[in-house]
Amino acid sequence: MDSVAVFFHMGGYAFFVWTSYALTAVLLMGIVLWSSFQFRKSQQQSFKRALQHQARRQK
Amino acid sequence: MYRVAGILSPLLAGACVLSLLIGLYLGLVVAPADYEQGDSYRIIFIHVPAAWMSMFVYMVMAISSAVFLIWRLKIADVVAVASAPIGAAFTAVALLTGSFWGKPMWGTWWIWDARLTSELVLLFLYLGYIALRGAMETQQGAARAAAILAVVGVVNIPIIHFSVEWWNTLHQPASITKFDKPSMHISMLRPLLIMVFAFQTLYFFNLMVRVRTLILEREARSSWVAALAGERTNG
Amino acid sequence: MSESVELLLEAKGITIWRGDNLLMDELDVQLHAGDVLQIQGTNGCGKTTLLRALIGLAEFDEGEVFWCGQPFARARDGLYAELLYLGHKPGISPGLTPLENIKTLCPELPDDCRADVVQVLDELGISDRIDLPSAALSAGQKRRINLSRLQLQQARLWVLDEPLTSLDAQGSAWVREQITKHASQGGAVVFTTHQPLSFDDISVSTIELGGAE
Amino acid sequence: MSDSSHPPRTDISLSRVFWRVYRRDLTLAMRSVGQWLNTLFFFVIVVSLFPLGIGPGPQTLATIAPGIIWVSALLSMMLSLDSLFAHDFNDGTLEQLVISGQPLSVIVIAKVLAHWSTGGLPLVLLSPLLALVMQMPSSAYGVLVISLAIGTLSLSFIGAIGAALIVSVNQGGVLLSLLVLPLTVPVLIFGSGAVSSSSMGLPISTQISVLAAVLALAVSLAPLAIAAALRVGVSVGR
Repeated sequence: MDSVAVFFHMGGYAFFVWTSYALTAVLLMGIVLWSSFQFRKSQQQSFKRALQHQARRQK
Repeated sequence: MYRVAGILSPLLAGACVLSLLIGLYLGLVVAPADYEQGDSYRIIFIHVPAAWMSMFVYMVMAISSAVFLIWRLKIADVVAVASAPIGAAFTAVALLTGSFWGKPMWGTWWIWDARLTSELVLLFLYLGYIALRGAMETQQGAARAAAILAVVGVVNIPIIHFSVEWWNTLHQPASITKFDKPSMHISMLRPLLIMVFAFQTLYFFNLMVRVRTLILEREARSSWVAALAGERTNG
Repeated sequence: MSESVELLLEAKGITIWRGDNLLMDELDVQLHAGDVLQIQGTNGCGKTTLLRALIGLAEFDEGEVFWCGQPFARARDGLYAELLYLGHKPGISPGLTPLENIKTLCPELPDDCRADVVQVLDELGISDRIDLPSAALSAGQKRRINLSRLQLQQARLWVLDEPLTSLDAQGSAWVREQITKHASQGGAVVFTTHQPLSFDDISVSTIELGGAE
Repeated sequence: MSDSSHPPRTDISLSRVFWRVYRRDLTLAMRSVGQWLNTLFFFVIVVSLFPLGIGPGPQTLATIAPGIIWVSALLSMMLSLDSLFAHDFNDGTLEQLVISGQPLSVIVIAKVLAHWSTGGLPLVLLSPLLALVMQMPSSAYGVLVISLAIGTLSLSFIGAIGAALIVSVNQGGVLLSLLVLPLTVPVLIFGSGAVSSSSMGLPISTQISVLAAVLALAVSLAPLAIAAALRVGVSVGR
């Protein structure tokens, strides 16, 4: 059990190691999620524009 | 190209998650503590890959910008635009982890070390690229102007790095560059390489997603997007 | 001259979008030596954009431009060496006198070209202002100084953006005379206009651009 | 190909193209004297702010003087670079120069040198006075002038790339600094490095030679990038 505590303790540097890992995770996950969110949003938009445009083209 | 990106991205995502888990496990649990820096050196497993990736992504941007300028390949510009924010994120990560690593070792959050300073200048280059992109409204013009900036930037990176290194040795003649990797025992090196691979797959996965977004936006008028839209809505 | 008249400027399949509306779709343009072509259309229909696109001063989504059979990317300097473009922006910097402006705009004029410039400006009725700073000039006067280049420069291809606007009868007549003379000497002219113009002794082909939807 | 009555403009000597554009820009600058005098005043004011901010102690001033003078020179040049292409772009002269058929890089070099003659050279000539104000040892004045001369010239070329890139962007001034300042880091490091070493009596040959190398690189590569950027800017502008 205590090995888990030792693991998290990181030889006294717990704060630095874990915060830097947390920050990295936040930043990298952030960019990934933001990109996929943007992808979802723009997909609908582009599809809508494409259909709209197609309709206008056939008119 | 849109389809290729579509097929590739789940594969890349899987590879990235897998390698991240292995890398983190090896790096944090298996690798022994460093005799001198104790466990704080474990930050290296994200600092070095991030710093390396920030440089790698700028190279990709510069090369694809050059290809776009010379052969006018629209897809090359899409890759450059898609990579910029990811590169900037990696640079920010490198800077943050660098300062968090510096705190326990030298007692200050920011030290004007050669590696960190070059990383900071690289961040400004990224921000300049993104700002120029944003400032120019028409699409073709922004593409070529930003591509020129990326190429000019990449020519300057070695010069900036050389001058920062020289400047660093001038003002702190005694110390070696603090960020030289400590003599890496194999058990430390393996996780580091795995983490670099993990960051690579993360970059390419994210790149594929952003490339698909941009392709859709730019080709919205063409018929194949409408066909795709037709499938998707009633499919 | 060879039997078949030499093809100077050619554009194939020019497609230009402005936002979501289509300004022109797969438009072809051909300009031979001696041709006069007018691009006619209402405001905002993209005639200036088309004009500028023909000489690389505006982007277009699809299509390609050729000069003397060569694609634009290779023939650009050759085209520019034989081009005279008069756009909306007159190219007159306020800090300089008309003479200095003309010497900047016409690199082929020697430094001591004052006499020729005065003579041409005289025909346009603004030779008295030759040494006064251009800041004091009205828009019409600036246009006249720009138009003086029609006679001062020997460019084979003339690209003119609404050459006759804000010109009085005498100025318009002068411009028409220049265009007619230029075409008869084997030069080519393409210009934009609101309402179609007719020239007495030369044939003018017309491209009509639909109004922006 | 082209008949005799319309000879193409290809036989014009490069020196005439160069001198005509250079003299034109110089007369324009001379006529609006305020323009480059402002840059000079800005340079003097910024330098003299530092003793007020940091304190008049001659020792501290002398050590920071090279960096202060160099950074102020850099910022003053950024100030004047914004209008390098802007006026010509707005009144249409720039697009006429781009399509004049004459080699654009020659025109660009002439314009950058004209900008340097009014935006950079005055700073160099005035710098000894500011060095005096900043209590710098007189032994370093010579090196200051040389390094500034070489440095400001390369800054003109590097900065002109940024000015050309933002030519079609309205209020591009701030963006110009963001684009250009990272690229000026080497010039700043070796420029102020040379001056501070000479004021300490150390050899300065490495710094000056690197400055000269950066200048050679800038003079040869920057015009290509500037010409390409202007062609983009002209075809984008309304």
